[in-house]
Amino acid sequence: MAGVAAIESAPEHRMSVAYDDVLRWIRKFAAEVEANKESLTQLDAAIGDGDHGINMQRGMSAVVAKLDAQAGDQDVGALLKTVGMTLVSTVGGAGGPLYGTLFLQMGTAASGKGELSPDDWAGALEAGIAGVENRGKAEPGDKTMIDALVPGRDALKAALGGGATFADALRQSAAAAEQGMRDTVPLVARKGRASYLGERSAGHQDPGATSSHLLLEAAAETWGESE
Amino acid sequence: MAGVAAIESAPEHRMSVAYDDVLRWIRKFAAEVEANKESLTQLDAAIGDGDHGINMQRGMSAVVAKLDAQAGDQDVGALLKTVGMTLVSTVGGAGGPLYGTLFLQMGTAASGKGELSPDDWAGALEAGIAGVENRGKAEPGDKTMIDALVPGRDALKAALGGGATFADALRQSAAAAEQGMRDTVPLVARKGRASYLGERSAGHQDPGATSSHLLLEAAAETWGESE
Amino acid sequence: MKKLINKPDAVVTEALHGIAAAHADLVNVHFNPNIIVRADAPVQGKVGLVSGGGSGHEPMHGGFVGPGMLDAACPGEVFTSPTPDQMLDATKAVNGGAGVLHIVKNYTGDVMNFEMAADLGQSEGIEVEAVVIDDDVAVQDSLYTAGRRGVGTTVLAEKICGAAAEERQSLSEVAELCRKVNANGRSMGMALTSCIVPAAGKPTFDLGEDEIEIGIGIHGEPGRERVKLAPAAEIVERLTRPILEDLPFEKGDQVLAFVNGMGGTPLLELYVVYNDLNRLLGEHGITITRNLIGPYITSLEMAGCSITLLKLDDELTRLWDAPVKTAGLRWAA
Amino acid sequence: MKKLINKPDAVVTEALHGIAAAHADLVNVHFNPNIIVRADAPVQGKVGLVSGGGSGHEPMHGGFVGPGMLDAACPGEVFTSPTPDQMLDATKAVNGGAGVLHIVKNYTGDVMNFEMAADLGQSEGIEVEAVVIDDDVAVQDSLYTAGRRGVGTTVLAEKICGAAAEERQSLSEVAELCRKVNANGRSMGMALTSCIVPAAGKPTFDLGEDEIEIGIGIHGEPGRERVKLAPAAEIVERLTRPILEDLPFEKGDQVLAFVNGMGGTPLLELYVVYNDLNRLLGEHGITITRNLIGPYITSLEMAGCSITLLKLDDELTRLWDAPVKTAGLRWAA
Ligand SMILES: Nc1ncnc2c1ncn2[C@@H]1O[C@H](COP(=O)(O)OP(=O)(O)O)[C@@H](O)[C@H]1O
Ligand SMILES: Nc1ncnc2c1ncn2[C@@H]1O[C@H](COP(=O)(O)OP(=O)(O)O)[C@@H](O)[C@H]1O
Ligand SMILES: [Mg+2]
Ligand SMILES: [Mg+2]
Ligand SMILES: [Mg+2]
Ligand SMILES: [Mg+2]
Repeated sequence: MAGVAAIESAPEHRMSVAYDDVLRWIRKFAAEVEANKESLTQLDAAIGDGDHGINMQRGMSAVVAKLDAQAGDQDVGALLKTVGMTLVSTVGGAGGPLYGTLFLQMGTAASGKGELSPDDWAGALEAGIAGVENRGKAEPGDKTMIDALVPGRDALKAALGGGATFADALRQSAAAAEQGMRDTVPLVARKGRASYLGERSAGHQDPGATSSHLLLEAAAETWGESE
Repeated sequence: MAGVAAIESAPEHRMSVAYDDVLRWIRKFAAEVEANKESLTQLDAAIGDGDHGINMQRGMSAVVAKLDAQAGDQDVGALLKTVGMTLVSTVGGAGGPLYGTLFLQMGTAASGKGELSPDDWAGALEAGIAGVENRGKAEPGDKTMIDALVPGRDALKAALGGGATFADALRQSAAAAEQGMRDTVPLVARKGRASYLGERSAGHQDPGATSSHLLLEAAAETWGESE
Repeated sequence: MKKLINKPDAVVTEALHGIAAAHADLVNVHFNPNIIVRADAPVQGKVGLVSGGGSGHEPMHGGFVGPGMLDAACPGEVFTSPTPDQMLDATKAVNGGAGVLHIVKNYTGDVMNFEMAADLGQSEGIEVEAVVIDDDVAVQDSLYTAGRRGVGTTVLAEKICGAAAEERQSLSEVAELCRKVNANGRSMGMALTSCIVPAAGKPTFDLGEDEIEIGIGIHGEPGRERVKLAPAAEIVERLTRPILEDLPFEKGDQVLAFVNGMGGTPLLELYVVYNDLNRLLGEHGITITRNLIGPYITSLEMAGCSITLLKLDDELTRLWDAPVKTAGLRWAA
Repeated sequence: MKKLINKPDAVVTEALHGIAAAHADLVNVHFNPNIIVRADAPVQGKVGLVSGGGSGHEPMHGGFVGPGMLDAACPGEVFTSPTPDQMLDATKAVNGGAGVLHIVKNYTGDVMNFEMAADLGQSEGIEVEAVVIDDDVAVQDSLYTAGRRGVGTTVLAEKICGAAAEERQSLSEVAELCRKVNANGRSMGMALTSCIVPAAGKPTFDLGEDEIEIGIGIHGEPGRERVKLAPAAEIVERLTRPILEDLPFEKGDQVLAFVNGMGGTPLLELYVVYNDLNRLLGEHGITITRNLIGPYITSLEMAGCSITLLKLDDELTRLWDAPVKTAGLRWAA
């Protein structure tokens, strides 16, 4: 599923991601969602309604179909918006508006760009997360996807600010998202369907945080691979 | 559950059954139905609708309650009619009209009698069975209660005709009913709910034949005991 | 056994109390013997319609008592035919001077109990006719069996005859109409899971995780064959083909298609079944002009469905469309 | 998983084709995006009523589209909120110039998707109001949660607001009425068994042979507590007490009592439950003046029930009694 035979640019230190790299990241994320469909659904069954993996898989396979069908115009912003729109109209549930908004806002931030510098990436991610926060009103600690995204974003910015290579920064971002995801386990949910459970939601990992970790990990794996 | 403290008349060879003996037979049958409720129901589940034991138990416990409540007037015929009426209005299903008719017709045959001679008993049984045949239109071999009752009746008459004691005749009657009951196993049902199964009804013992065997066996045990 | 009940042998009585409390505008419930009677019975000059059977098939029959359908229903114990005293009381309660029709499902118990009741009714001077419904093609109809079971067509007969009685058709006309409905209706059912009779406390039959029973009866009686779980379209084909061949239904026929839920199957799935049925009948040139989809003649919590087709003409269509006001079926003109 | 389906991910589409074929007199079904629209929509001058939610709760919402109730329903995937494009299309299809009310069940997904749709509708010049139903007392209502779930009261709100819209009440009036229904309705549910989402293929949760879940959600979300199977009367007590305390309902109140089947529970048992509920409310001096009993807001094949009480006044009673003509609820004046 890694898809499109993109010619690997393979610099010692990658300084940006091109349109095709973004495409590869989306496809990688789609593949990860596919591979983790079952486990995401199981996580959701424990504290939600058992459909997060199914929903995300339906959405991301629609995204891939869409991307397969339409020739891109090399505009990363437009690409991300297409992803967002497709998710909004195919996922439904909480995941649809949230992931849809994430990509739509990232797209707006990256509007007109043919490639993203590390700072562009950080900016887009920041905008996307702000969109999610605005739409869902969740704060860190509410046991949602925010709990993976925010640490991921913060680690990325800190690493880049500290002079790390992009690949390193991506890896630290993914690692922080993973930690954030794991840290949702003891939390009591305060947003989304899991919040209905009250104390009974503690002891389970949040499915949305899990898929969000997959998203940032896909970026690290796709863009950090060639160092 | 053997109930009423009937003074045992205990003749070497019992020559008749008194009102209280008939009462003890009815109660004995009720106790047997109670004890075999589960297994009758299981037999019915295999080739019917799984309620024969439940139905007969509901009916016979209503009969016992009725008999407990009303003082008998020593008329065996009236007693048997009461049993029949009670079964008709409490059992339902196929068992209700069939057992109801059996007792009603036995009651008509025994009308006004304070006790039954062996021939009276044979005559009552014959009348009852004729009623069942008339109501249900089943013939021997159709895999119904008729397949226990008819051999039971025939063996009784043959034994009495051959000069057997009443107790012996009753035991031969019960044994023949038991054999008839067992012989229903290979039969393909042609009447009642089991007939819907066609060939699939073969290999199972008929529940109605099983309860009918209990009825004749209860007579043998109640009236044959004291020899 | 997991059920919303108090005591297994009080289920029917308690449910009847619930019905009495819920539908006092439509029915009166009498106890000992148990009958559900139309609130304004007897309707003078109207043929009284009485049906009945074991409980556990709700809304049939009690949910079909009311203007335009039944005048009384006799609920037996779960899956057990009611008794003649119930039927006699019902017959007396709904006799408005134009006679009473007994609509009887063809089960030995039901037939015999209704026979006894009809005899008793006649002997009290009430004109009683009985029509036996035997529409289940899963069962061989032969001199050597009790004949076919009465299933889905019963619901349609009760509705259609109810409308005719409301029009003040005579007892012989309503009875003749009932025979016509029975002659033109065919059904077959299937089960994904067993039902559990409360008094028995365990499933009536066992089906493997990938098995289904084709030709099941509404009391969990085993059917024609036990086969592997299959897609809905294939199951619809297996149920419909024998129905079509039996009447036979032919190209150009207009039918009422009744997709019935057995009790435990979601409505969503019944619509999937209806979709497959609609397509299949289309392929045979048969047009569905009326339909009924939902759990109307159930088998407790059994998962599964049955399909009933009734060949329609103008008369049957008109009577089907006529107003009905019951707890289970309700529409205006 | 034993279901009457063809392919797990085609269930909703195929069922919609079934609905389209079955109820062409009442509704039109549009595909991609999927919506079920009243056949004569848009009704000029009438507020359009749109609801929607995940599928698997049938007859809600698609079965409630028709005169006197909803103008359109947006069916999502099974148990998954529909998407804003569905809601936008529905909003446009039913806009008769008097504005459109979105009746939204309080789930994060439903709320966010309907919000996006309302924004889109407004930006196309349609006046849209949304009312969120959150009546499930099983869930703590707090600033620190997503609030209470929307369950049984939704059905009642759709019926009552549908009648008000039919009377040509204005958008703000119908919205206000919807808030009033929500404010006066309380629900709680329980499960005996789990449902099975077709795409998941296995039970959403496991319950032991003697366990039940009190406070279950209609998507199989775990409830308040898992307890041992108990008699119906005790379960009714456990569901009703929190409902009564919450509003609170008081001596002298008149209520609509809605005993809802979750999908896999026989109607017979729902009447047992209704009987216990009727007695319990009587003990509290509360009178049931209207009732609804049956599977109306289901959770696929889940066995169990929910109880909804709605405090009635003359206005609500009148609107409840007003005619309705949908596949799922139907009566004349
Ligand atoms: N208000 C919110 N803000 C951010 N994320 C949320 C919010 N509500 C829910 N989520 C996320 O959505 C996930 C569930 O998504 P999904 O299962 O697709 O939707 P649904 O709950 O509608 O079935 C949760 O695990 C959580 O991470
Ligand atoms: N026509 C008939 N004649 C005689 N006995 C019959 C007939 N039909 C059924 N039976 C007997 O009735 C029994 C079933 O009784 P029961 O289970 O109480 O009734 P139902 O079949 O209505 O559930 C059968 O096992 C059979 O012995
Ligand atoms: Mg979910
Ligand atoms: Mg039986
Ligand atoms: Mg029976
Ligand atoms: Mg969901």
